[in-house]
This record gives sequence, C-alpha cells and structure tokens, in this order.
Amino acid sequence: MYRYIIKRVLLLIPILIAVSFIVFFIVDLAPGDSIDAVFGNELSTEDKETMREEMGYNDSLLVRYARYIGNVFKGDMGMSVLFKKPALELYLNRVPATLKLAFWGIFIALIIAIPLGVISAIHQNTFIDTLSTILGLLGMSMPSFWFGLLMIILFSLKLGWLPSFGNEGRGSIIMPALTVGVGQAALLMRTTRSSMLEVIRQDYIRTARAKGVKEGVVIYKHALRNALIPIITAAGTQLGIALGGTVVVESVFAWPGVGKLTIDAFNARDTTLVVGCLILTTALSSVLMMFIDIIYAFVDPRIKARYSR
Amino acid sequence: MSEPILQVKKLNKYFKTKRGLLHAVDGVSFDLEFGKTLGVVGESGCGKSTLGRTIIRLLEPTGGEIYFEGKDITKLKGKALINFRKNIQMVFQDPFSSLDPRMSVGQIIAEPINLHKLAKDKEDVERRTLELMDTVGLAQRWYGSYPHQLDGGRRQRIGIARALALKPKMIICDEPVSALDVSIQAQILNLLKELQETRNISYLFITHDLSVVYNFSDDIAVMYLGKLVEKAPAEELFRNPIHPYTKALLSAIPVPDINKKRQRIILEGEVFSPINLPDECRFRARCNLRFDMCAKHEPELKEVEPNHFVACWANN
Amino acid sequence: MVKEKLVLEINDLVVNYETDNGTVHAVNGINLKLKQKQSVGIVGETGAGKTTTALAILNLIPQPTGIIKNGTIIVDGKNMLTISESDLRMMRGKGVSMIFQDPMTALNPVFTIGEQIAESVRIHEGVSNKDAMQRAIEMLEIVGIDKDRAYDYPHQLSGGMKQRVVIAIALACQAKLLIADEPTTALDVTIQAQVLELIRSYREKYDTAMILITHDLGIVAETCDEVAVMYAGVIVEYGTLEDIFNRTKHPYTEGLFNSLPNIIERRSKLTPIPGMVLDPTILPDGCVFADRCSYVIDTCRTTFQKDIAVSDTHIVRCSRYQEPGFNIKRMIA
Amino acid sequence: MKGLRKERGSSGFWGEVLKEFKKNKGAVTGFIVFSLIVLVAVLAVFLLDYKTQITKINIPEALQPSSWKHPFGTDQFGRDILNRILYGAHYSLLIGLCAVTISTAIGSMLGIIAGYFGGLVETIIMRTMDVISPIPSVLLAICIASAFGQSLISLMLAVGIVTVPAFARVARASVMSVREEEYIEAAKAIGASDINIIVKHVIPNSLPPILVQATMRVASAIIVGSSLSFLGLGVPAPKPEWGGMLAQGRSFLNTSTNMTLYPGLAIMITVLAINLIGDGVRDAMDPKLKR
Repeated sequence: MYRYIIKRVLLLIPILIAVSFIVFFIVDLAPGDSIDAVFGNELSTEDKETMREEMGYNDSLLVRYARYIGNVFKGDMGMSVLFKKPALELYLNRVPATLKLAFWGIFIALIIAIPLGVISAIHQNTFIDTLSTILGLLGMSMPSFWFGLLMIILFSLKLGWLPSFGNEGRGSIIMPALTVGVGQAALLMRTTRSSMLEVIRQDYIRTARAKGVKEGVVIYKHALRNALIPIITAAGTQLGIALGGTVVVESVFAWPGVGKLTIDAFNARDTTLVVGCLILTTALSSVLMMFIDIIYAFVDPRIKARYSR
Repeated sequence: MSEPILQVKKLNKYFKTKRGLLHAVDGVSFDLEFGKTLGVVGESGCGKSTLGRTIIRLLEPTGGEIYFEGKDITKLKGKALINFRKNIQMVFQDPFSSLDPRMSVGQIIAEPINLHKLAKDKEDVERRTLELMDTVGLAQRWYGSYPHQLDGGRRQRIGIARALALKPKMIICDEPVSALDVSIQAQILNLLKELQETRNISYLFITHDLSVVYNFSDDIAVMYLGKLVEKAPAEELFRNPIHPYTKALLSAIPVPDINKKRQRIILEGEVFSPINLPDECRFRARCNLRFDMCAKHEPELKEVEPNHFVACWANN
Repeated sequence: MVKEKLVLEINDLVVNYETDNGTVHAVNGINLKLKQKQSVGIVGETGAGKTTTALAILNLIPQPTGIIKNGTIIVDGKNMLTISESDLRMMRGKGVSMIFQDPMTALNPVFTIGEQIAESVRIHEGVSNKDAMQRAIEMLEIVGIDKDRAYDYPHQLSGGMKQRVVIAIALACQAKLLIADEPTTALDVTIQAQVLELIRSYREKYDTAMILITHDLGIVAETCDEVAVMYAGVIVEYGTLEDIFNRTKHPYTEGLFNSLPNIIERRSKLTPIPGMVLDPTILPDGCVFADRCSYVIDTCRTTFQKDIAVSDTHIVRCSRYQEPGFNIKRMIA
Repeated sequence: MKGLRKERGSSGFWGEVLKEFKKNKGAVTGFIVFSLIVLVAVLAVFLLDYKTQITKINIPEALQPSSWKHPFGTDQFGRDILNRILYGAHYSLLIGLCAVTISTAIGSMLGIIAGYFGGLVETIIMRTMDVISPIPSVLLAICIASAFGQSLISLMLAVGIVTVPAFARVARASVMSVREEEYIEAAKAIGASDINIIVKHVIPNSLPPILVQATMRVASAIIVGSSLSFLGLGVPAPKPEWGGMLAQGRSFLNTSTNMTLYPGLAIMITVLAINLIGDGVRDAMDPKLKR
C-alpha cells in the first residue's frame, strides 16, 4: 500500500513536467506579453524592448522553459509582473479559498446526490424516480454562472439575505458553494442511480435477501457499498473539475480564489503567474485524484489486494 | 495406416503473467487421422482451448511443431497463413459472442466467401450462402435476420456454416455444444457427424463433457494442467482407464441410469493454475497413488498397450 | 392415507414476467408437495421455469417485472405469498434456504466470507457478532474450508470454494427445506462430485428436504428420490426415480433421455427432440409440447390434458396416455 | 429469457436503436425541441439583419422591460434581447457541434488505434493523453482560446481539444472490449486481414459508447463555450453569444433581470434538449440499463 502511494507520487513528477511544458508552450503562443499589458502606455517601445532583453523574453522557447523548470526545482516559480510578488506565494495565499469552495461544493453535491440517487434507483420508474430524473437533467443542463447570477438577484438584491460577493461576512460561502454543488449533484445523482440499479440486479443482493436480511440493510449495507465505487470515481473527477471549474463561479461571486487569480493573470498577460497557476492547480487536482484512488482500497477489497502486490 | 492430417509435436504455449510463466500447453504431441475425430477432454484451465487456438495459429506457439498434411505450418505468415486457414477452420464455444451482432446471418456466412473471392458475383455469393444454410439445416427465412433474434442452436448452426464455407479438411470444435440444452445439443452433434460422413472432415473436438466426447470421438486425449496424461481409442479409454486422473474423471460423471450403481472416486483439492510448475508429476497433489518418482520427475506419455498412451509413473 | 406434515406444498402456481416484448409465461400452473427428508429433482431445459419456481418459493421473484398471478406456496404451514414482510424474512434462510447457481456472482465482493455466513446466523439465531462468527467458522469447516480463510474476501477463493461458501450460507441455520438451483453447473466434474457429496452427507445428518434444480438427469439419478420433469412452465411428468427412469411415460421425458449421449452404451447417432423450445410469450391452447412431439394428434393441439395418475407416485400430462395400447418407444439400455 | 422473434430480415442494430429511441418520450421531446432550435438558428441568421436588428445601438430604448414590441425587453444599448437570443443560437450550436466533431474525430481515431494495436503505439498515445487530461479542462480551454485569439474558431478548437483525451479513453476501452470478443477470432480464422477486421468488425461494434459520449459532450461543450464567453474569452462583443450576453447582464442585475434571465434560459433549454437526446441514445444502445 505505501509502496503504491510512493509509486504514484513519483509518477506524478514526469507528468507535471510534461504538463508544465505544454502549458508553457500554449501560453507562449498567445499574442502580447506582460510588459505590453502592464506598461503598455507608460514606457516607450525601446524601453520595453530593453526590458524584454533583460528579462530574457527574447530567448528561444526551449531556453526559457529550461530556465523556468530549473528554477521551479529550486522552489522558485518566478515573479508575477502584475502583483510584483513571487507567483508561488500569491498562489498559496489564494488556495485555501478555492479548496474551501470546492470541498463545500462537493459536500453539498454528495448529500443531495446519494440519497436521491438511491431512492430513485430503488423506486425505479415511479413518480419519485421520474421527478428526480427531471431535476437531475435540469441541474446538469443549467450553466452554473447563470444559476449563480439568479441566486444573487433573488437572495442578495431582492431579499437581501446573503452577501453577493467575497469570502467575508456571514453566509458568504452559501451561494458560491451551492452554485458549484448543484450541477455536480445532478451528475452524481445520475451516477448513483445507475450504479445502484446495476448493483441491485446482482446475484449477491438476491443471496442477501434469501438469507432474510432486512430490505433497508440490503440496500444500505450490501448494495450501496458496492455501488460506491463508481460514485467515488465520479465524485473524484468532479472535485478535480471543481478545482479548475471554480474559475467561473469565483468570477461570478468575486471569490478570492486561485481561479480568479488565474483569470486576472491571463488578462494581464502575466505569463509567469499563468503558468504557475496552471501547473499548481494541475498538481493539486492530481494529488486529490490520488487520494481518491486510495479511498477505493477501503471500499473495495479487490482493489486493495491489487495495490498491496 | 494413411498419413495423418495433423501432427502436433511437443507443442508449447506459455503466457507471461504477473505471477510467472503460465504453461497453458506444455509439450503436447499427437496425430489426427484423416476423417477421424480426436476428442480432447479436461477441466477448465487445463489448456484445451489454448491448444486448439494454437494449432489454428490464432495464438503463436512458444515451441514445438505443427504439421498439416505433412507440411510444417508452425511458422507460416501473411498470405501463406491466410491460405492455410482455408483448410482448417474453427467452431467456437459461445454462439453469442462468436457472431458479430452487427451482421446479418447472410453476411456472416458470406464473409469467408467474399474474403477468399470464391464466388463469381453477388448472386453466386447468395446462392452459395443459401446452400450452406441448407447444409446446416438453417431455414432460408433467417437469411436477413440478426444473431440476437435466433436461439443458441440456430446460432451455432451459423457458426458451422461459416466454417464450412471454405470447404475445410479439418475443423477444430471448441466446446461447440456446451452452451446448448440437451435436446439442441443432440441436434448439433448429429449435424457435425453427418458432415464428417459426407465430407470426410477431420475434427479436433475440445470439450469438458465426457459423455459427449465418448459419443463423438474415435480417440480421446485427456489433458491436465497443459499436458496430455492419457490418450486412447474411446472405447478403450472408457473400458480401461489407466491414469488415476482419468479414472477419477470417469467415475465423477453422473450417469442418467438408476440401474447401474458405480463406485465413485472423489478427488481431493482443486485444479491448480499451471504457473511456475516444479519438475514433478503435476497431478501429484490430488493423486491417490503417490510414488517417490512422482515428486522427482514429470512422467512422459508412454504407450502401455497398443494405441493406449499414459503419462504416469505407476505404469513405467 | 394418513395426512403427513408437509414441508412444502405448491398449489397451481402461475408466474408471468411483463417485458417489453410481451408477457413471458414462465410458470403455468404447477403443483408440488414435499415431505421431510424427501428430495425432488426438477429437470428441464433453459426457460422451463425451474429457477422461477425456486425463487417463487422464497417469494423472491424479481420485481417489478415478475408477477405471481395465482397459487399458494406453503412452507412449513406458512403461505410464503401472504405472510407479513417480517415473517417472510424469518422464513428466508431459516425455513427455506437456497443455493444459487453461479458462485462467482452469488457472494458480495466487499465482505469477508465469514461475515457473509455469520450474517445469516445473526439474523435467525439472535446471537452476538462473536458467536455468529464462531458459527460461521464451524460452517466453513463443515464444507471443507480451512477456518483461517474466514477473513478472506470472495475474490481470493477458487470457484469450487466459493460454491462451498454459498452452501455454507444456505446450511448455516439448518433450514427445513433446501433449494439447490443448478448448484454444480458452473463447476468442473471433479469439483461437482465433491460438492454433491457434501450436500448429500449434510442432508443425511439433518434430514433436510431438498429441491434440486438441474438440467442433468445424471445428477438427479444420483441425488434425488423423486423427479419433476418441466417443460414450458409445466410439470409434464412426475414420479419416483423408478417411474421416470424405467417407466417413462411422457414423450418429452423420452426425448430428453434419447438426446443424451450415454457413457454406458455408445451409440453412433443421438435422437434429438426436433424443433426449438416454445416461445414463452405465446401460450398455446393445446399441449405445450405438441409442436415438437412425435406422437402428436389433433386433440393435442386444442386441449391440454390435465394430470393423469399412472400410479400412486407417478403422474403424467399427456392425452395419448389414456389410449389403449399407447406406449412410447424409449430405448432403454 | 429471450423471446424468439420470427420476423424475416428485420432492421438490424441501428433499426432497433431507432425503435427504442422512438419509444422514449423524453428523447423524442428533446429531439423535437433541438430540431426547432436548429431551425430557429438557421432562420434567424437569414431573416434578421445583423446591422439593424442585432447590433444597432438605440440608447432611448435601453433597458426596457418585457413588452409587446420587445417580448424579452431590451439591453443597455436598447437592442432587442429576443432578436439577439434568436440570432445567437447558431454560435452555441456551432461551438457545441464543431468542438465535439473535432474531439470525436481526433480522440476516437487515436483511441481506436491505441486499442487495436496496443504495444508502443498505445503507450505513446495514452501517455500523451495522460499528460493533457490532468490539466483542469476549463483552464486549459482558457489557455488555448487565448492562444489562438478571441474568435469563434479558436473557441471551438479550445473546447474541442480539451475533450480529446476523454474520447480517446472511451474509444480505446470500447475497442479493447470488442477485441476480446470471439467473433474477432472467428474473423481471423476465416482469413480476414487486420484492416478488414478493424473496418468491418471493430469500428461498427465499438461505435455505440463513442456516440453516446459524443451526444453528451455536445451539451457540455455548449456550457464550456458559453462559460468562456462569459469570462470574456470567447466570441467577442457585440456578437450576441449567449454567454457574452449574460456577462453584460451582470452589470444590470438590479435594473434589468431580463438581460440575465433569458440568455441563460436559452442555454439551458438547448443543453437540456441535447441531454435528453443523449439519454435516449444511451438507453437505446445499452440494453443493460433497460427494464
């Protein structure tokens, strides 16, 4: 088990290096640079050019990348031109807010999705099932930013119950977390339902019933435990998506997380910060995915056996 | 005695697995006469299906030689391999997964005809296909149907028609009736027998069902963990089984006859997987007569009576 | 006749499945009685309704497609179809228990085998977790599995061992009636012999009544006292082993015997039953076997003969049986 | 228990899928709604004049509530919201359909090659996918969209490229399961070549999961596309892309709910229709989930 975790962590390193190169390459394709964006009107063309020369902007892509990755290994992810601070420090300052949002979102999603999905599956083709299927479809089809805006109109502007932006103040997490959570709840509910339907038909469920096990125990002990595996997978993927996808929600609610930082960096063509943000977010979501994989082992002994080999 | 149609010499097929080398087929040798049937019996995992697939070269042999009509076919490649396959065909176990669900019955049977360009034109293809359907007793009205609309027996007839399309001299039957009900099983067995009589086809008949193989085969080879342990003419094998495994296997068959009571030998333990076998008799762990030699070396297949071969130290 | 206490009494059971392709008539009016110690083999081909009958006894027909249209099923004096949910649960596993066909899927992959056996004990014997586990370990030893394996998960066991665990679950609470649904079909012959021997010795010890469902007449010959031959949801012939094997009366039973490759006498050609199994969505007016029967006459196609008692123990459903001089030509070795 | 249906020459797999699909009320509704949206999108492009009816600024009529003249009201420049939504339909549809076409074509080709041949080819393809897929897709799409400049095409490319790994995975898994089937062995045994087997047996049989994935992805591509526009990285203003319209509405949440409400509703209805179709396609192709 420990060997497996170590192996996974080591595997992460080459992937992240490759990711960083791709990101570096794509960002480099974008027209304009941070010097134009930040000093566009203040400095003359010549001054900007000498500045580029000094900062090594005119070297070839590979040279710049090698320099960058070399520094990264020394713990230096470069300075943000926009904020004039180290990119790593900026990122780390913002991470807690994003994690808070992503985790609350997924938490809301799970507490809505699992009971609803289970009920839906065991009452297949009844009114409850149809209703939750429709709700699920609606939730999945609704753009999250729109849902966020509608909530702002209702709860902040019309009713004045909740703050419409920021991470401060009472209840400020409620609307952003709901925005992240509702769409994911819809997806997770569908996964739960189909996974439960699959499991309920299995022979071992019949074996449990034939033993005289109570129906509730059959569902929540025998069936759900098996159905959890695809649910965990889906929840893990959703968490990964949430980390990157909070960009939009953070923008709607002016939530001071890494998504908003990335967008600000983008708009300022702050390449160093953009690359840093992308690499760090990728790393973060990869590490989370790894934890999800490890959780499997506790749910499914077959997977545990595979790991310990 | 005429030249055998198929000769297999010391054939090996090993698979690499995480836990070591799996000896699926391990030094198997036998001859199959023209127009005759050799039954290969054994329990699941003994390598009988791998043997069939290696002979028809769906799997690459790890070692040994295969001769078809005296010609070495062990290393055939490309066109030569495709041409060789016209002579030797296969009927598969699972009538569900061995037919492409997207193709109609007609298309499935016509596929080999089209691939080898055996027909002059489209009409000729259709005529031949319908002829083949007649041969295997499949009504023409199924021509445009799809496999899932047919029951197991009819599907197995499609598989047989497909194999016959190339007019092969030999067919490898891999458990062709084990997925079928008894009444349908008898229909298919009779069909295969009829085809052998009219077309002089040789069969390698792979099965786990001893009563089927007894009824169907001229000779029977018993396989255990990748190795042949006994081979003899059918009547001889059933009357006079020598290897302790064969004895146990025969005694374990439930007989649908209440007038004859038999003594049953119940074997201990389970069939092992043939991974990383030590040099000892591979049946030793479950055997009821263990000699010193059994732990030291693997016994070879020896002729103990005319045409009756056994691999057991008790008979050496 | 003295009225003996019956372990099982099935009266006129009718079960349908409502599917997208129409109503499948799985079981069409069967009657069955079983005394203590007695064992009945239900023989028939795929789709004959054997498993449906077994599941109906436990009131476990898959919902919502499966519908018990008619009939009563009385196990040990209780009607399984009308008793309360909690009584039904107490009957399952204690009154009737079942060995399922496919050991690969019948065990829950996320619980240890010991736990799965113990669960049954806990429910029915009302004992503590520890005692239930102790009992589970005893059961494992009875079915020939080392007690150290109690904390193994199903995937760590071979097919034969899994089937032993399934049997251990079924036997754990000494049910009065044991239903074995093709208990050895998924197993190799040598393992099949072990498993049948295990079931036999257990029944001898506890006088358990058993229904054995199989398609293999050989297994019936070796393990049962009486035989019910099923075709298209109907018992077409019922009798003792002697009745069915040596005094065969129904053409379908005859056909089954003649289709079998025999290892006692080697025949060059088998005599199959012509045609295919009946489409279960269409129930004919006449005899269900008429289409494939070589003795068919016009009345067979219009009316379906009710049970005829050949003797005290032997029942047949064939209208031609009453004709003077009618006899089937079964080849008996 | 399989019913033995005895019709001659029935319609085959696709015919049955169509029959199943038609039985599904939700899917048929989704299909009808989607067809209407497509029709509206096409008509709007031809019948509405871009200069006078879509982008012309008319300050006196700014921020009007719903009325007979302007059923959905007007925006801050006095432009009719309904007209803009109708005209904007084709952007979202194009983004959804083109992006998915790009990713299906590239992704499933890579997946099929990887799945059938295995070995080194598979390793190279799948490792490349492993490198792309951990990057959060919205962020990657933002990256690509800004790299190619702000335009409809770059948006399509961005949304398309980020889903390539998903398609490659689905296609590979599908091919690998088909490759294990006995009919592939049977085809080899009758002398079919690799190309023959891929074209005649592997592709037709691995298609269903890819198609299901593709339908579902059109829906999510539309959402991702409009998200990017919402963030200001997609179709540039004054083109009436729905996500972009929503972004503008943000500044007028207090004064004009219409500007936020209707474009979002349009996105939702379109996506909902496609999701209904997707569910229908999945249920029709996957007999396992039925009953």
